[in-house]
Amino acid sequence: MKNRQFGWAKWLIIGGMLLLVALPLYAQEDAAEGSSDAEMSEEEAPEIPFYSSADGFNVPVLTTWVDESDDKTAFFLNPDLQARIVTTATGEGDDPTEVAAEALGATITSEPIFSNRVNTADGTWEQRYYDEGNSNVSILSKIEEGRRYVIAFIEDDPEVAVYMPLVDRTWEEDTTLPGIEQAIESLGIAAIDELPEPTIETVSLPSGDWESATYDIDGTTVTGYGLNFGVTDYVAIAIGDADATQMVDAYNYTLLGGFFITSDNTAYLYLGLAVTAAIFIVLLGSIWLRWRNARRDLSTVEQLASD
Amino acid sequence: MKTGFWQVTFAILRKDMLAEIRSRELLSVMGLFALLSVLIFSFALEMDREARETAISGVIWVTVAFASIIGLNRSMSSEREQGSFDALLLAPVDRSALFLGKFLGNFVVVLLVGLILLPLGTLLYNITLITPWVLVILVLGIFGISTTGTLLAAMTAQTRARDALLSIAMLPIVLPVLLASVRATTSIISGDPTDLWISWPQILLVMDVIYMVLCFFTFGFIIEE
Amino acid sequence: MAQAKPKDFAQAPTPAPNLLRILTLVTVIGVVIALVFALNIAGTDIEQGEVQRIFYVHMPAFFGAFLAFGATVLGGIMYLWKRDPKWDRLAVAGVEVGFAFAMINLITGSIWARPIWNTWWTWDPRLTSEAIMVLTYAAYMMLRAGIDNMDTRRRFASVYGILAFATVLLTLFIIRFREDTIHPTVVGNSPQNAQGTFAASDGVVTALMVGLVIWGLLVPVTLMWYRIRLENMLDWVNRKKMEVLSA
Amino acid sequence: MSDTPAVLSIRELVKIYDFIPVLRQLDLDVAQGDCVALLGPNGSGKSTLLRLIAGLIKPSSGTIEIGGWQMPKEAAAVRAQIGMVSHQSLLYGNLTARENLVFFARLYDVPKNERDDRIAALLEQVGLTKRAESLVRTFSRGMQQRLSIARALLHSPHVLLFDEPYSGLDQDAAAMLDDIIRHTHQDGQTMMISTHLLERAQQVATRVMILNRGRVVLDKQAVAIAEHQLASVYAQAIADKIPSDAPQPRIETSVEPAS
Repeated sequence: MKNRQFGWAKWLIIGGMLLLVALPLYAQEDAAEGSSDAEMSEEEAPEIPFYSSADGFNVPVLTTWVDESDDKTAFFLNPDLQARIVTTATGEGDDPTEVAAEALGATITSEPIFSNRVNTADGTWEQRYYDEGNSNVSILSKIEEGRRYVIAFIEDDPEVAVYMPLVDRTWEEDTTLPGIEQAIESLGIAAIDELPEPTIETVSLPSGDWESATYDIDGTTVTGYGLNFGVTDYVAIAIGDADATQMVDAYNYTLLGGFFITSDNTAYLYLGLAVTAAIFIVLLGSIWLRWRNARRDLSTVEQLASD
Repeated sequence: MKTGFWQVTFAILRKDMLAEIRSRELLSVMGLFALLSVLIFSFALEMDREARETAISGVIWVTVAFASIIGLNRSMSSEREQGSFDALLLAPVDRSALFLGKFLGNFVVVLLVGLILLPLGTLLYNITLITPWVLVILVLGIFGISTTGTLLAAMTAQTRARDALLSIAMLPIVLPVLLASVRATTSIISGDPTDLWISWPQILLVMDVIYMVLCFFTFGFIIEE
Repeated sequence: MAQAKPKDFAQAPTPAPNLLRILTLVTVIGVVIALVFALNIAGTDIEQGEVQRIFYVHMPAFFGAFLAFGATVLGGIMYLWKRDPKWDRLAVAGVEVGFAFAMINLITGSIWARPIWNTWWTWDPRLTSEAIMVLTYAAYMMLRAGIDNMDTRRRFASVYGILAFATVLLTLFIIRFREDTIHPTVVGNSPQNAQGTFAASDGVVTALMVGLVIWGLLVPVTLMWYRIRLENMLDWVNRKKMEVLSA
Repeated sequence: MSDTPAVLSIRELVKIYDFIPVLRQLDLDVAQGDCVALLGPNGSGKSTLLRLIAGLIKPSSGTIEIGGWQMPKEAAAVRAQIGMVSHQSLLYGNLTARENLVFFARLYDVPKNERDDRIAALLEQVGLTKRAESLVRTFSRGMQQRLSIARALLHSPHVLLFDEPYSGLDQDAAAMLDDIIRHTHQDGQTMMISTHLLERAQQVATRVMILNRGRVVLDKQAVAIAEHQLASVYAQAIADKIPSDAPQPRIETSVEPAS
């Protein structure tokens, strides 16, 4: 009667353990089912093609623009809009304006109409804006790990002038209007208290839902675009009648859609592989050592036995 | 021929309780340890109310875990001392009944220590710990600790470095129970809505059942020679 | 001198069987293939850079550990049932090999975390539970070492090996218990706060699958086989010693 | 040997500890009412044999049959037939003598209505009636050992086993223990006593068995050995070489491949 009882006990243990081992599978299926619809649609979104520079930064490829990048500099141009966007890296001490001018193939001689530093989620950016007559230039740069990374935008259309500043978010409300107005004042277009009532709309672009405010300043149409991004507002100011949404989107896509710097961490990869190898060597070595010692013991014992 | 399962279980429980009432050996040592532990924690962690609220459940459960290790070591070695465990094995009884009897004894004693801890914590940390749900968690958590604890104490009592080995062997294995208990207690005393923490007692219940089944059936393998 | 071989005696060591030789060769080739897939064929992760390739070892290593610790559970149950020491040899091989894989998993994870999370170690629930898992199996080995009687040692180790699997399951499930983990999930969705998640594109999936088969299956099985042979050898030597002593 | 049917019979018993055979192919029959003295040097397997019979350890192979029940198949039933007194008291120091006995009576399922009478009778038999309500930890070794006998007799076992019962006892206590053992035996109790003390063995035993290296090297009725010869018989028995034609343990070889 003792035996019979242990018989079913064993089966119960084995059944229980099998159930336990099956649990991870169940749990993972459950996790897959549990994903909400929002996440599912996010997963189905087309993958972003990336330009990856030898200098360690990555930017999304602007698929509707002409890609003339080389292995160090990302370069996209749009002949219809007469606009170019460039991203490059250089030495820490280099002047961002010179670097941007060279990369863009433009000459920048004037003093910047506006420049400052902005703290964003991914570090401190220095921004400069130039008005070279027909050409209007926006340059962002930041220093990280001993290199200066520069993102520059130039627009050569004589009909319009487009600048893309970042504005520190100092107000509480959700609206981006204060940022747009601040940018208009900073760029020297008009003082905030002189601005007329704007027409406000919402524009959906791939880089996000932007708020747009259109002002009529002394007969000139000035359109401001704003996107709330936590500590910073992304702003674009277009002076003139042309539709600037495409440029706004392309430039900010570069910034928001993932300009980021991946430093060279190959050393860590090798370290990891070395540790893995070391652990295997220790295991194998200890097995081999114990085996050898056992062999030795065995021959000693056998000798003793035969004596 | 075999003596009835429950008769054996309760005979052992009764014997252990009687011996404990006589000597108060376990309760005094564990109770004193619990008191010291709570005091030391409250001195060591000088905390404001909010910090106390998050720390108290950890303090309580760590104390319960270590107190139970002390108690389990004691309870098993008292069985070994006079060879009386052999006397249990000599009897025509189910091995699992022995386990259940020893387990119930340990469970009751550790639960008593836990019940002492609650008013103590309430007093020293100025947080109300005596609520029905905290009691439920206390019972469930100590149940889980006692099952594996009884099994592992029976095991380590037969090894060389018994006392040290019990804590090393037991703590990682009861960790899931401790984790769930701490989380549940923290949630309950900070007054979260029921649906935020109700899954913890459920998880505890499932773990208790799994541990109980495993320990119940493997105990026979631990004590035979 | 020799008594007939009773049931719990070891077998005389034999030269490695051909199957083991073939398996070893396959494993070595497999490791090379896995490395080629991980280092050359899979694309560089755009966000994490080269260090992401460590993942092709890191994650399969957990599966290797899972397999090995699973073998310990199986060995434990079968030993308690059949009382044939060969099952206990499987269990002890599982613990040692699984321990090595768990260490690899833990350390490569830590090395990956240094550039990605900017820290070698954080008290994240999953990391903590994995560390506890490793400690549990260290306790298993200490428990084994603490018992002199072979039969008792095997029985206790079997029971403990079964119980210790609870920590493996905890490590697997911790994300469901504690949603504040920053550890990314590969199967299923990462928690909102996971850091260092990456998109699994084609090359990544292939390299991962290759890695899983080789690091998670082939390497642990081969290593365990060698470890089982060693344990058998040790038992055999022990037996011979005892025979000489008691002759 | 006696003509009465064997109450305990052991066939081809083998016990191997860590590759060391402690008992090699042991056969043994003990008749009802026998008192077997089990002698032998340390490590000869006396203690192992008793623990095997008591079911505390499992045999590597072979069978033990007591009162028609087989070990290890019907272990629980066999255990119910056995009482054991060891060199340890197997009692709880924090309980009184009576409480100890009540606890073990419950374990052995002694019927409730007989329990108190049996306990009273046994306490009387071992001379501890007066100390029934004292804690066992206050008892002397001798008293503990006597209470131990009472504990072992609680369930009227078929066979009573003594494993080195005299160890740690002074002369008086040992003599007292001897008295109890002799009286118990005279009441018809079958028993086996393992001991180092040859004179005491000869005084109580009806049969003398000497074990050496896991084998029975001598098995005689006590009356067949003259009063003062036991010591020399013992010395000769354990000095003798193991006969070369002694049966070898025969156990199946496990068939699993080596790796």
